[in-house]
Order: sequence, then structure tokens, then C-alpha cells
Amino acid sequence: MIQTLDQVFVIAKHWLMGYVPSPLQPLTSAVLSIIPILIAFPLLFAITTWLERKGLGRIQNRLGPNRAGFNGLMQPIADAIKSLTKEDVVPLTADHIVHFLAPLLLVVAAFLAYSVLPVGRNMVLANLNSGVLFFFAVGSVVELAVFMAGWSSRSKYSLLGAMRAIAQMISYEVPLVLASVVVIMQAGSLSTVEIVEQQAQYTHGLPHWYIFTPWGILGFILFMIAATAESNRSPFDLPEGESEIIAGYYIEYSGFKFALFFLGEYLGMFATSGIAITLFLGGWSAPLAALTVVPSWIWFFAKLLALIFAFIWIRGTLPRLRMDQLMNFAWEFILPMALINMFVAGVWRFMAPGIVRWLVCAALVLAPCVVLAALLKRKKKLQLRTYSFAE
Amino acid sequence: MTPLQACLLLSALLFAIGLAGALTRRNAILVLIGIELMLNAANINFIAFWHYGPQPSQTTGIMFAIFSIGVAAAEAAVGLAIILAAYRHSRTTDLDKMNSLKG
Amino acid sequence: MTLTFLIIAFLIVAGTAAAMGFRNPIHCVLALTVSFAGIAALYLELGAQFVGFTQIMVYVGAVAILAVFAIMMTHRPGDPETRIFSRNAFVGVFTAAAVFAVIGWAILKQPATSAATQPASVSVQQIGASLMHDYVLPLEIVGLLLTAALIGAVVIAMDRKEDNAK
Amino acid sequence: MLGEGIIKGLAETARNFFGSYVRKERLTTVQYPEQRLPQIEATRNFPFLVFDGTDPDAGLRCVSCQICEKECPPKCIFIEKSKDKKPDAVGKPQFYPTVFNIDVSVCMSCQICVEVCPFEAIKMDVQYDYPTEDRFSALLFDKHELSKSNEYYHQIHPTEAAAVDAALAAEREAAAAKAATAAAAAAAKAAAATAVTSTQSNGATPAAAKPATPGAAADTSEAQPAGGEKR
Repeated sequence: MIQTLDQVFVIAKHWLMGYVPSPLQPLTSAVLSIIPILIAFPLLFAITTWLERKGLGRIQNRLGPNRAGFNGLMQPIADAIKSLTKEDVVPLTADHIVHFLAPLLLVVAAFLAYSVLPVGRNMVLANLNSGVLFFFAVGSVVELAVFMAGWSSRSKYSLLGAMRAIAQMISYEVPLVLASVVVIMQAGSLSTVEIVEQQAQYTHGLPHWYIFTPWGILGFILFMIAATAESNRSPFDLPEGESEIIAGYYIEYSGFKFALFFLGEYLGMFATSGIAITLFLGGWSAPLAALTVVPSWIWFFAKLLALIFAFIWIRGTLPRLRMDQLMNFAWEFILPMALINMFVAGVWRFMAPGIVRWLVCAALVLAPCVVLAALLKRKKKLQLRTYSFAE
Repeated sequence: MTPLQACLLLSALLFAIGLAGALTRRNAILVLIGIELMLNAANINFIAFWHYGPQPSQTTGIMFAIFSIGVAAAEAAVGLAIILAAYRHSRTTDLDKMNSLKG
Repeated sequence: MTLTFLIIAFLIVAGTAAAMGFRNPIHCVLALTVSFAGIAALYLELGAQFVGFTQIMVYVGAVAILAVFAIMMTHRPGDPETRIFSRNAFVGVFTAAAVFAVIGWAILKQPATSAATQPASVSVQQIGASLMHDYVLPLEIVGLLLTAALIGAVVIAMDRKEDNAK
Repeated sequence: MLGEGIIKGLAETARNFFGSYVRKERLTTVQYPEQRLPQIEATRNFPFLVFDGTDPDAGLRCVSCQICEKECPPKCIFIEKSKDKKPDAVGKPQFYPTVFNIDVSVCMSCQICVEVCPFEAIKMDVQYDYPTEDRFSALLFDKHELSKSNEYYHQIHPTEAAAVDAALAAEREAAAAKAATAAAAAAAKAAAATAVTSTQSNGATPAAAKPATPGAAADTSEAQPAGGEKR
């Protein structure tokens, strides 16, 4: 029974496949795997917009949306109808083709990333041999979409936003990849399925999640910081800071294209959260051996929702960074820490298992952290800033 | 025509287009892009020979392609930096107008 | 020659031709990304998964963006793009055509060898192992080269204030 | 310590988040159409015209002096004077407005019209929401829309309205007294005239008339300056 519930989607797919003639089976299989993703994650997007507005409201002692439906639950539907019925305005001087393609490319790239996410046991669209690499490769296409949107709008704000976004995404892609390298070193595989399977083992009822190791904690924190920056979320939302450049690269978009940008951004956030779960939080595995009775996909989505809540919480707490703070943070703190973390992971790999290993690695992680933070703090002096590149 | 020959022809065409672009375009950045395309054509050859070669279980072809991509990335970075420096000096990226060595 | 190959080949050739032929440099780079993506697809088609993803990551994610940035920094809105091809473009096109003719002739002249038909696939583990064992020296050299290129690019492109003052 | 400030901030927002569910006084949001904030007495928004009694046409205090029309900075008042006269709040025959329009989409709520009005006829309303689909004619209020009773005025600005009423009552009393004096004087005059014509054939003797109405004469002399001061 538990098995059936765990594999309910896989069984349903096989049952449906039984009615399909064999020449069509590969195609049907692909379609049947893709459709749930195309339904589940946009639905999650709808729920998240509501959750985010409610959560931010409560953090600011407001009520949040409460008019459409019970407690504003129908708000996403209202938003969808509004954006679908709005006029699609394209600037006269815009590059029409590129302007049209940019949101499509963004959403397609965001959806592609889901093909390597193991949502549950045996529930992955493509078990690629180099799945993590695929994820980051697809993630880098987003930059191109952002540039296309910013450039083709023929607007200064959108171009500035695109430039900021690309500079930020490139800067934070390096620590993002470096932070995930530690997991790849430990797992010895780039396949997301295998990484999760290695974490889904239990000793004394506790799972082998990588976050329970010193380098795992640091790696997870660095990864989440970089993921926040990659998905342009607060406090790294400079590319779309409302008070500075209004909406950034998608300022000239309206109607459905704007909704697509919104969707693409949230999908990107879910995808990076999903890969963080896969790499550090054990993917679909239960947090305790006793809890494996709960279906695996429920665990995945529970973890995803928890990370989304963390994102919302951070958005409600931290103010936006300045551009130079953003860049300095990436290159002076996160990048060195990611490199040190890789070294610690190597040490972990070659030491005998036990409490000593844990303590040594924890010390190796903590010491540079404290030293680097102290160094960076001491360097901070109030002075007239000089700009090397901006005349 | 065997699949290998098709791949090689494709790469030859890519190389020729890249070469034509590098030789004829006036924008320095696009010349650099033409050179990148020629490098890519070479990469296609490596992969094609590896795939249709006698020993596809060996990693030689793939290694070659990976190193080539790495070198190409370095080349692009330095090349674009040089173009930027040249632009700052002569205020143009038009190769036909950059005809003086005097600094 | 399968249909997939034909589609990919069309994508690559069309993208490349557009990249070399468009008037607007930004359009050229965007067409170029199509070509790069097509090449990545060709690698996947040929079973070189790792190289294909690396291709997308390096070329689409980095080189194209870099080129776009360079164009934006050097392109002035007032620039009259009168002629995009150089004065003696004919010579260049002729050279390229000649090169293609010679290479194509050589390829087609080659007797069709019966290639090994076993499915080519190399796992990431194998690639990693050979990178760390057989090819560790080239790997180090490439790493050094990339570091040097990074520093060099920054140094070359940096606008030195004292130079400006002169 | 590293990240200490971030953790402090996260704790603060978490306290707000959960606190807003537990303690209702944290949620200060007023859900507007259903709930409204209590208004202070000095609240003002757009002007309205006060009328006495029950008939808006008859009781309108406005005498169409057009001072407000001239003083209005954004020129949102339009008045057309009547040809005939009707008694005003004090009872004096005055002109009245046949047309009195205020374009509230232009009005800037400055209250200058209220301050310049010599007849206490225009006052500030507290009504602030005039939702409409037509921003031109629906926001151009005419005389009937603008006319509101004195009771309504008492309701929205009790203190001010009481003061205005007291002043008006005093004025009315003064006017009544004056009228009475005038009437008495006229009557005395008439009586004296008849007396004179009856007793003496010619030679007017004002001295004879004087003792007849000494109080009225004193009243008149006192009431005159008072009325002049008021107007």
C-alpha cells in the first residue's frame, strides 16, 4: 500500500502507456512525463504568489490579499485573468522579434531545468549522466533571455536592468557551481538521481544528507545565497529594484509576456531550490527512517515549500544591497569560502569516518569563515568612494 | 555519403562560413566571433572522429574537445579585452579604420 | 544521415550564416547562439553529453554574453553602419569558398571506411578519471591558461586613470 | 559575529509574522469600504450649501453675492444670480442663485469659499468618496446636490454649527428688533400725523410726537449702529 502510494504517478503512467501502440510509446512516455511538470510547477507558482503576498503582509503587520475568494485564495486566478486580458504593448522602436522571443526563451529555459530534478523515487524526467551540469548549462541560458529582453525593449531602464542582471548572474554563477562541487566530489557522480540515492540511506534512523556535514552546511548556505542572487530575489533584487529602475529588464513588457517573465522567475527560483534540495537536503528522502512511509514526492514538495518560505522570509527581512556590496560579497566572501569548502570536502573524503572527522572539518570550515569575516569587517572604512569604470 | 562524411562536411561548411566572416566583416568583434566559429568547426571534427572512429570507448576525442573549449574561452576573453583596449585608444572597432600602429 | 542530423545541420548553418551576415552586431551574436546551441545538440546526438552541456555553458552562457557586452561597450548609437563588409570582401569570400572546396573534395574523395558501429558513450566518471590521470598535465595547463587569461583580460581592459590623464 | 544582524532581523520579522496572528492590535489595517476611520470634527472635503428648514429652495442661505466664485483659486464655482428676490435667513429680501455649480473634480478643498462667505451659506462637507464612472458631469454638483440641511451641518460639525446658529439667531433678533422699531416708528409717525391733522390744521410739531414713542426712538438709535456693524 505504501509502495503504491509512493509510486502512484509512475504506476498511473505505466497503466496509461498500456493503451498506446508500441511505435508511439517513446513519444507518449515523454509527453506523459512532461505534462505533470507543466501542471505542477505553474500551479506551485500560483500558490507561491499568494503565499508570498500573504507572508510579506503578515511580516509587515498587514493582512495581504483577502478580497478574491476565501482569504484571497482566488487572487492568483484574478491576476492571471488580468494579465491575459491586458493589452500587449510593444514599444514602437523595439526589436519586435527579439522582444517576442525573450520571455519564451526564459520560460523554456526555466522549464528545461526541471527535466533533471528527481521529484520523487523513480520520478525524474531524464536521468542524465551529467544532470547537474545540464542544470547549470540551462541556467546560463537565462542570462541570454534577460539580455534579449533588456536590449530589445530599446529603453534605458530595461537595458540598465539587463546589464545589472547579467553582471549579477555571472558573478554568482561561479559560487553557485563551486558550492555544488563539494557534493559532486562526495557523491562521485553528476547524476541527480544517484546523488539523491546516496543521501537516502539511514544509520540509526538518521539520513545521510549532505547538510549534516560541516562542508554541507557551509555549501548549502553559500548555495542558497548564490541561488537567491541567481533568481534575482531580495536582497539581491537590484536588476528589478522598484525604487531604482522600476522593473528592470522587463519594464517594457505587458500583459501575457509580463506574466511569462514573472512565471519564468519563479520557476527559476523553484528549480534552484529543487536542485539545492537534491544536492544538500536529500531530495525526496524522508528526514527520519521511520518517516519513509510518507510518499517520497510529498517530502520533496514539503522541502520545496520550506525553502520557498525561507525565500519569502528573507525577502521580508533584508534591505536591498548596493551594487558594489553585491559584487564584493560575491568575489571577496562567497568565492573564497566556496574554494575553502572544496578543500574541506577533500579532507573529509580522506579521513576515517567518526566524530573526529566531523570536528576537524567543522573547525576547518569555521576558522576561515571567522577570519575572513573579521578581515572584511576591518577593511571597511568610511571614505569618499572612487569609481574606476564609471566616468 | 557516410554519417562521418556528413559531419565533416558540416564542419567544413561551418569553418568556411567562419573564415569568410573573419575575412570580410569590418567589426572587430564579429571577426573574433568568426574565429570562434572556426574553432567550433574543429571541435565538431574531434567529436565526429571520436564517435565514428575505431575506439569510441576511449576518451581522447572528448578530451580534445573539452580542452579546445577551454582554450577558446580564454581566447575569447583576451581577444575581447584587446578589442576593448583598442577601442578605447582609437574610438572605433572598424578594422578598416584601424590602420595605424602609432599609439 | 537521419532527420535529426539534417535539422541540426540546418540550424547550425543557418545560425552561422546569419551570424556572419546580419547588419546589427547584436543580432549577429543572437544568431550565433542559435548556431552554438545547434552544435551542442549535434554533440548530444553524437553521444558526447558532457561536451554538449559544456558547450552550452561556455559558449551560450559566457562567450556570447561577453561578446554582447563588448558590442554594447564599443557600439555608439550614432555609428552609421554604412558597410558591414570590408572593401575587399570578395577576396575573403573567394578564399573561404576555395578552402571549403578543397576540404569538401578531400572528404568526399576519402573511401568510406566501415567505422566501428558500437554505440559510443563515455560516462562522466570516465571523463573525470582520464582528466585526473592521463590528462592531468593538460588540465593543469588549461587551468593556468584560464587564470592567466582572466587576469590578462582584466589588466588589458581596465581603464587606467593615469592613462586618461595623459 | 558573522551574520548576527541578519539573524536578529529574521527574528524580528518572524515575531511580526506570528504576532500578527496572535495579537489583533498589531493589525492596524482598516478595510476601507466596510470599515472607516473615525473622523475628527475639523474634517473637511468639498463645500456644500446650507439651507434652513425643510425646503432647500426656500431656505437656502446663499444670496448669490458671488464672492466665493471670485475668490475660488481653481475657479470651480459657477453661480447665476436670480432676477427676483426672496427673503434670506435673516428675513431680508435678497437675490438667490438660480444656478450654483461646484466641480468637485477641480475643487482643492482649500475652504476659502467658506471663509469669505458673509452669509454662512457655504460650509465644508466630510463626504470624501464620490465613486463614479463619469468623471465630468457626475462630479459637477448642481444646486440640488449641494444643498444640505442645517441639521446635517449640525451632525457633521456640531460645535461650529452651534456657533453659526447662535450668530445667525442674534442677527435675526437684531433684525427683528430693528424691523419692530421701524414699524413702531412708522406707526407713531402715522399716528402723530393723524393727530396733528386732526388737532391742528398746519404746523408739524415733532415735539408732540416725541413723547408718544420715546422707547422706540431710543431703540432705533441703538439698533442702527449694531446692524451696521454686523453687515
